[in-house]
Amino acid sequence: MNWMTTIFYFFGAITVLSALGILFTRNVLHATFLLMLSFFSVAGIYVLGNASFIGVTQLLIYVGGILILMVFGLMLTTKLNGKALVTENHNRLIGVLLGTVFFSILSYIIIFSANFEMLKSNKTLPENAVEFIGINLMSNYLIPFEIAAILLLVALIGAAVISEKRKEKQE
Amino acid sequence: MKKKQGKYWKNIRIASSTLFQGLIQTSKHFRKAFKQRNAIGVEEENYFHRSDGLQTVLYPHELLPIPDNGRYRLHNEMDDCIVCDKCAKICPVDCIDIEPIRAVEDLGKTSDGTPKRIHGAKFDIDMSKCCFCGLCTTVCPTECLTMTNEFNFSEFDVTKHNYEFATLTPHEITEKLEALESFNKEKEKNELKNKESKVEGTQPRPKIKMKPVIKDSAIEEPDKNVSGNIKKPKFRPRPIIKKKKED
Amino acid sequence: MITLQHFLIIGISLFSIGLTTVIIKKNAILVLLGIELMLNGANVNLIGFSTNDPQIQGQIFSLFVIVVAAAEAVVALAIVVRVYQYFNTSNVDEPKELKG
Amino acid sequence: MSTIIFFLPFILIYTIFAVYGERKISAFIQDRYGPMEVGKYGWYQTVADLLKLIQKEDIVPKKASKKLFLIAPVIIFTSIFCGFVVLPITSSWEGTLTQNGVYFLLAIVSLDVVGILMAGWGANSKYSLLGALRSVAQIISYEIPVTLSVLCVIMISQSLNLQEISYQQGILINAFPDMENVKNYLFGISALNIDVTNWGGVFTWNIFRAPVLIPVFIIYFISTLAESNRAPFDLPEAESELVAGFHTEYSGFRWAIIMLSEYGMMLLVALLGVILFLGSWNTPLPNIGNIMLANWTTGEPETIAGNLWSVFWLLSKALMWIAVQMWVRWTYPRLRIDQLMSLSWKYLTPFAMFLIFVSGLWRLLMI
Repeated sequence: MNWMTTIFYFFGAITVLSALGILFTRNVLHATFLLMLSFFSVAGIYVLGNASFIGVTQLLIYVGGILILMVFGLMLTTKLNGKALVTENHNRLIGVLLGTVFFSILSYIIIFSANFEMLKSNKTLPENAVEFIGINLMSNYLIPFEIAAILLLVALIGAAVISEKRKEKQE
Repeated sequence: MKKKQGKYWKNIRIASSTLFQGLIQTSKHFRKAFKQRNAIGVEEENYFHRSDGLQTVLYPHELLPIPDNGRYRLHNEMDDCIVCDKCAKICPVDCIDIEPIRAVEDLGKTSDGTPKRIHGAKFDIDMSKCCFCGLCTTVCPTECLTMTNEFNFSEFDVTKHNYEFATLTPHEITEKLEALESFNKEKEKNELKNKESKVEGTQPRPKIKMKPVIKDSAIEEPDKNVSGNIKKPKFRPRPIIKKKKED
Repeated sequence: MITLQHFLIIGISLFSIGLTTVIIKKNAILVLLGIELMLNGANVNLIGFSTNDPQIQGQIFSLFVIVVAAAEAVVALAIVVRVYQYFNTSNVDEPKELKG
Repeated sequence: MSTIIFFLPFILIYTIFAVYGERKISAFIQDRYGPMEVGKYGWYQTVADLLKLIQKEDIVPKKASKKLFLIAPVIIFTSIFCGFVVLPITSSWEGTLTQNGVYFLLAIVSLDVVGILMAGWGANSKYSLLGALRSVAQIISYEIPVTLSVLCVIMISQSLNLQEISYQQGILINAFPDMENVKNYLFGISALNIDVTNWGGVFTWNIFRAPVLIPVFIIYFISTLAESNRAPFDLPEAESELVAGFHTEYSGFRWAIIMLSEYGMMLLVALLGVILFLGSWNTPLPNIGNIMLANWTTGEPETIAGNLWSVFWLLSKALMWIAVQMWVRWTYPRLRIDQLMSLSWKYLTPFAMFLIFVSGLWRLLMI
């Protein structure tokens, strides 16, 4: 077990444990910050998987963007009265059962049945991943790239329209 | 729409020019900061024309010159004080506390020739109460109570702001009190003896003993005797006392 | 050596935890958190597969996933805020009518 | 990772001097003396303050959410400090994560928003919460002009690697791998055909290589002021209205950490700005004919002289930048929140977007 693997296990443990924390905690705010921790270590996993660009993107968009948005949403949808924000659970049995079954089936498949022989050939990854991704986004993946751009624009306008203050119809 | 656009560019123009001017202004001050303001007083000609350089005076190390007629801490010259109690009465915040003892023996005169007739057993000025109005100094008949230019009298303990000017020791005070008591007894005896024949000069003395109302009337009475045309005798004590001295 | 299985296990656990969160939590924001967790689980899978791919298609695809997740989060939060303004609750069970 | 060895002690020492410098600069601008009592000219004032802060009690409000409250300053400081790991210091001492240097920096610095939110919410005080909300709104809004202006530089230099960007801006450009045959032209316009590669100095700085970066530089300067919560954008703190913003409830050592991270942020944006726009660790003195000022004041990479010159130029530029930040702070009054938002969204962001377009065109001229 070299140090790369050790760090990987470390990040993996943080990811899974904090995700479990989200599941078990009842304090909504703690859940949000645990999610931040989870995303952060997922970014670490990306970096270990030779995808440092995606790792940094994860940090920038998820942790710096979406999570802050979540906390803001939380502030806007609760009454602040000094008490801790707690939430309740429902469908507990179905949820846990489904999750466990899903997890066990998939992990069984991965560990015992799946065959990834094709991937074992050691091909060299591109030297400069950023350059590679950039060139590919502008050539091979141009249409998805543009569609993603349009999607973002549509989401921006849509979010603005939805959350806009509308006058009541009665007036 | 066009109007708004015009405002937009105008905003940018105004903002950049004014921001630039602001920077110039502060950099001027910064550059002139090596100049140090001298500790000059109000009397200097260019006192109000100094805009350059550091304005702060490093207080304990350097002082602005204080005018000689500064009106800060009160000081009482006990040798000149006739313990007339005017200052204590005029004081709007009652910061002067006086305890007089009628003198039996001759106390001499003040530096301006007023005879002293009362011991000041206690003459306390509590500067923590003082409002620096200066009324006490204006009513003082012998000009012994003055405001000095001593301004730095801060203390860690507020009770230390109480300044005691009386010079008598407790022993002396008891001595004077006893003397006065024996004198009074003797005088009562004399009065009983010589009821029909008044002794001049003894009449106002028992009145003075009961301060301060009697003292006022004591001043007023001779006032009426001398000149009826003086309307406000309370505030002109000095000539009256002089008249008394002439008697 | 970090094998592909490592990535896949973490991906699956994130996904199933996210799924459970979506099902059992009442607060709408927490449901959103669960969805983000699921998306991340999928992303970990993609990155894991792209470690052996000279074309790193997995990385490019996960970029798109992140973009979509951002767009989704924005719109979903806008809806949650709107629902809160109308029904005065962020509990996903309580709004029971579509009017509004 | 290795640059942390340099930056961790440097930030601490720099903060002590920066606080002193800020006090003195503000005093001189306002015709005062500033600290004068502790040591000669008040030299030890900050040290004394620091000692006082360390001794103070670490108070946690009773109703506060203790975990969030205690961990928040650590997150704020860590996120800002992580930004330093990618910065190159000398021509031969570069930071980590070189491929994604700038990108990582922008990402990790935005994390301090999380810490601020934690501090604001955790303290359970309305001043803290309001300050945190303002602060977060401000930082998120101003991240956009910052990112866009950095993007302009990236488009001109075509790299996310800060060390590569640094090498491009000096006479050592051909010493960097893969750039052996690259030439710098005057104003970056190859059509003019004036080769300034060997002139060095200011002529190869980014703002000279592509003058389109001068307005970008101004946008970057303004928006990083807001990023580091400095006046005139210090509404999150707003002493007169919100006591102290999100760090109202902090005392002692934790408050000192928050202050340290504010000054660290100033240094970080100054260093990044210097690297992106003002020639990084390259000398400002050009070679003029036979007077090889640039060569004399650069030194060869991997030599002691080269390292010392690089550190000297980088840090002196960054500290000058910080002095300008302080100058600006003590000149302008605080903005209102709506003015702040309109400055970001209506003025800086559209201009930055337009400048990205122009930078793209300029890059075509440079080929």
